Amino acid sequence: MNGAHDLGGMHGFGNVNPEQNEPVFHEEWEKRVLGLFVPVSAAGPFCVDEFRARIERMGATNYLSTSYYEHWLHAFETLAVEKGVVTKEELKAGKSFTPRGESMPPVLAKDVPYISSHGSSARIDKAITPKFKAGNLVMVNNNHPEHHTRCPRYARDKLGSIEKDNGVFVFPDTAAHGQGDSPQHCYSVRFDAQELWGSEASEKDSVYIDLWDDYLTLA
Amino acid sequence: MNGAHDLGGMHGFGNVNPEQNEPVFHEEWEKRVLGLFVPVSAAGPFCVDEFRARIERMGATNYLSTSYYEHWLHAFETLAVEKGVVTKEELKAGKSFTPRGESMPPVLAKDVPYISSHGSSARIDKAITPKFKAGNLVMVNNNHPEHHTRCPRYARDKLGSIEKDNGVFVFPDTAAHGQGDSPQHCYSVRFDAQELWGSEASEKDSVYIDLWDDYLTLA
Amino acid sequence: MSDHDHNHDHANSRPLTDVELRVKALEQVLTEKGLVDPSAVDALIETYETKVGPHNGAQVVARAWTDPEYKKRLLINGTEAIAELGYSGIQGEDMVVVENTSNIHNVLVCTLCSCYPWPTLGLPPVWYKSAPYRSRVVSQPREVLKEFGVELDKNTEVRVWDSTAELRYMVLPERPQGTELLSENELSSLVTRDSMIGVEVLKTAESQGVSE
Amino acid sequence: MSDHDHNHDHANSRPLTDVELRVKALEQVLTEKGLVDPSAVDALIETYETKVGPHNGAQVVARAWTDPEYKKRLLINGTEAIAELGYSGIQGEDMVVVENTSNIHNVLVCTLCSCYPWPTLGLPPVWYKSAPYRSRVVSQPREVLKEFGVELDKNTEVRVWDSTAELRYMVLPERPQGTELLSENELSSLVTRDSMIGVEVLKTAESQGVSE
Repeated sequence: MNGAHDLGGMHGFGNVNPEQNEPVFHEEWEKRVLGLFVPVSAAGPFCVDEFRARIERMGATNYLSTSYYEHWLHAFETLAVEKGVVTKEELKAGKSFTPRGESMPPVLAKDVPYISSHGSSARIDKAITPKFKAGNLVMVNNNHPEHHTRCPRYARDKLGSIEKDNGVFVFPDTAAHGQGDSPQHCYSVRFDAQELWGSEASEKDSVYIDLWDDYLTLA
Repeated sequence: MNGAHDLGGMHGFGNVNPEQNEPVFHEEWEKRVLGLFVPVSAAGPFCVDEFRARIERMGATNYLSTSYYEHWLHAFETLAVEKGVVTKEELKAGKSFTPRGESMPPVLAKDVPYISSHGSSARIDKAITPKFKAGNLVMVNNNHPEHHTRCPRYARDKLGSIEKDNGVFVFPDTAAHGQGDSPQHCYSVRFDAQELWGSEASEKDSVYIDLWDDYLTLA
Repeated sequence: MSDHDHNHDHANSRPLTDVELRVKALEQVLTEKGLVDPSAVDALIETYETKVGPHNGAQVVARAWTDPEYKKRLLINGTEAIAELGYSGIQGEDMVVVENTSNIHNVLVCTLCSCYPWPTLGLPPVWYKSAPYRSRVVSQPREVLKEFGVELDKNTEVRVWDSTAELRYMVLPERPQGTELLSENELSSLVTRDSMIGVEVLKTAESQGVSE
Repeated sequence: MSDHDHNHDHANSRPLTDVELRVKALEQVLTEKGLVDPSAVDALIETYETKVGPHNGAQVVARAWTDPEYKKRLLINGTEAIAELGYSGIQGEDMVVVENTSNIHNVLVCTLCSCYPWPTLGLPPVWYKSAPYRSRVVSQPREVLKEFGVELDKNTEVRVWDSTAELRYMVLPERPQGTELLSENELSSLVTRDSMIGVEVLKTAESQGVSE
């Protein structure tokens, strides 16, 4: 999706303004949103690609005028409804209209240390032949899918070189839309800054982007 | 400027919703804004490129959440202040704080028919050698200037063919920033839709874009 | 809005919105400075509200349908041929007319702002200026045209014209079948704004029920 | 926010904002359904507010500075070497460490969202998640670094790492001159979050006044 979230190379957002001695959270509600990530994604299971896809569909002005944790909240609400865990009416009312379920035990406080220190890798332990190897020159396919993708717009139709094969990973374009993991190799691909941004960029500089087999063609 | 105004190929804005029997104006204030275009651009003279550049710098959320005539109003206010015609304080107060000037006679109602039916062409009557001729294959330069440009992002680094030489025109990139007209040829350039959008586009389709000498390199 | 003394809209006596106040302030300050004559503003509004509109372009199209020599001139030098019928000026200083045929369909857009051929089509409709149209028609023209009710054969060539410079485009739509007996004047009443933008294909006179 | 009975913030008794109400509603509904245990939410918050943060990454850096074998392992397999020090988990499942040297400067970004290596750096700061940083650092890294006070020689190679996949990056900053006598523990106190993102170059111990 060529959306407002695909910010690489955009202009007009002003300077970076780092906050000195920034606290971990600025608002109490931000903490609750962070803390809900693990329980919510366990309750009506979704993967990070589904999560990102919902945020990207917020609409450009909504996306750009809301904060990180508001993006998360939007995704939680949307996915909880999509997955049938809650209804919109329940979210509006702030109360459950159906009896407490029995089947799905919630994440408990005692499980949190294990979960947070283990996470859930998107790496897939499967022997799949890579299409490319380190040193190969590759062109990024000039696709403009409306669905979720992790191939940023600024890299499309650009020439890069495979720096390293990261191994086999879930493919976001399908996983985001319930179309399976489509496991495939994901590579670190090196691009000259001038290839991406033209001759005004420094010839010394480069950008490394992680890209999957399906995004690339041997040059 | 890679800004939110550069909408070609973006996703997520929903369907086109044409209004049936749409009136020319929806609000009284829109009429005043339209009507002010000619007098305001005569009062503190500015060209259309300066006008567009100010709109593009509104900021993404502001640009995307306001209407066409609000964009115009923003540009009028900004340019009137920049050109020294009014002050921000005067605009805020809605009254002039300095005496009525004598030097600049306003556009009068009786001049309107002539002005509206003549306009002001950006064509420049100057013999300048064109860099390209019809049939030439050209690459669009992959530049990402922060200043105003009329080379849309979706065309950069793409291969097209010169369809027709439109003649010599003011160059927006310099004219928008008081750096002169830089007169040069402007061409109608034809691009295969698949070159721009990938193999999902129809091989029958094409996009014609008007591009200046400085945007192009012989392929 | 010609009464500049109050911050109320007399028609429905509601307080003015921010944008209304800003417009009023701008016009007021410039008028006090002698830089704007409100009657010139009125005259411009009247011009684009009543005189300049798609009926102008429709005259051009009808003439091109009925006069092959005119059509030739129109496609070679749009600006001059359109001026022959008295249409010229702001946002139409340099006109290009592109012809729809049985296998070529042209459609206009301005992805970067909302450039539009004022002298022949008037001021642009809201949808033409909107993000959905500007973002999509250039990359997915067939889908957008379908939403407008235009289903193109896959063998039809679609040409999208993105008005990135000061050329202004206008589509010469195909003359509908069954209109052979209509006068130039009757023909012009068939021609819609949308057909000259390229988001409509004109129906035959019968299916439109125009010959009554 | 653990009291779900009132729509007021007791700390300053103002009405809750829309977003606060939405968060409260979501947690309340899920809790009533038995799908969320609020004490698990509390435990997660506590984890990222107090346990997981850039002090973790600083330990990794200090170890790499003082133990050449560890550094070698860290650059070959970041995930495993970082886990040796006890740091692992969410948003750090697959870690890659990139080394700054006298002529290579690495800097991290996630242009598409805000991916960040939680186990070593904690939760990302607002500026890292903001449009200005995400849009600019990938195309104008030197200008952005200048705003952070990092002026790079034009012969230095800048490598920008855009975290588009599930790899999470961390910069191993250069060890400042004049720190030869410091212990691993003292060294770790020199290492800042920003130096591990790549928007800061660590000063010598003297100029920081760290050895007191």
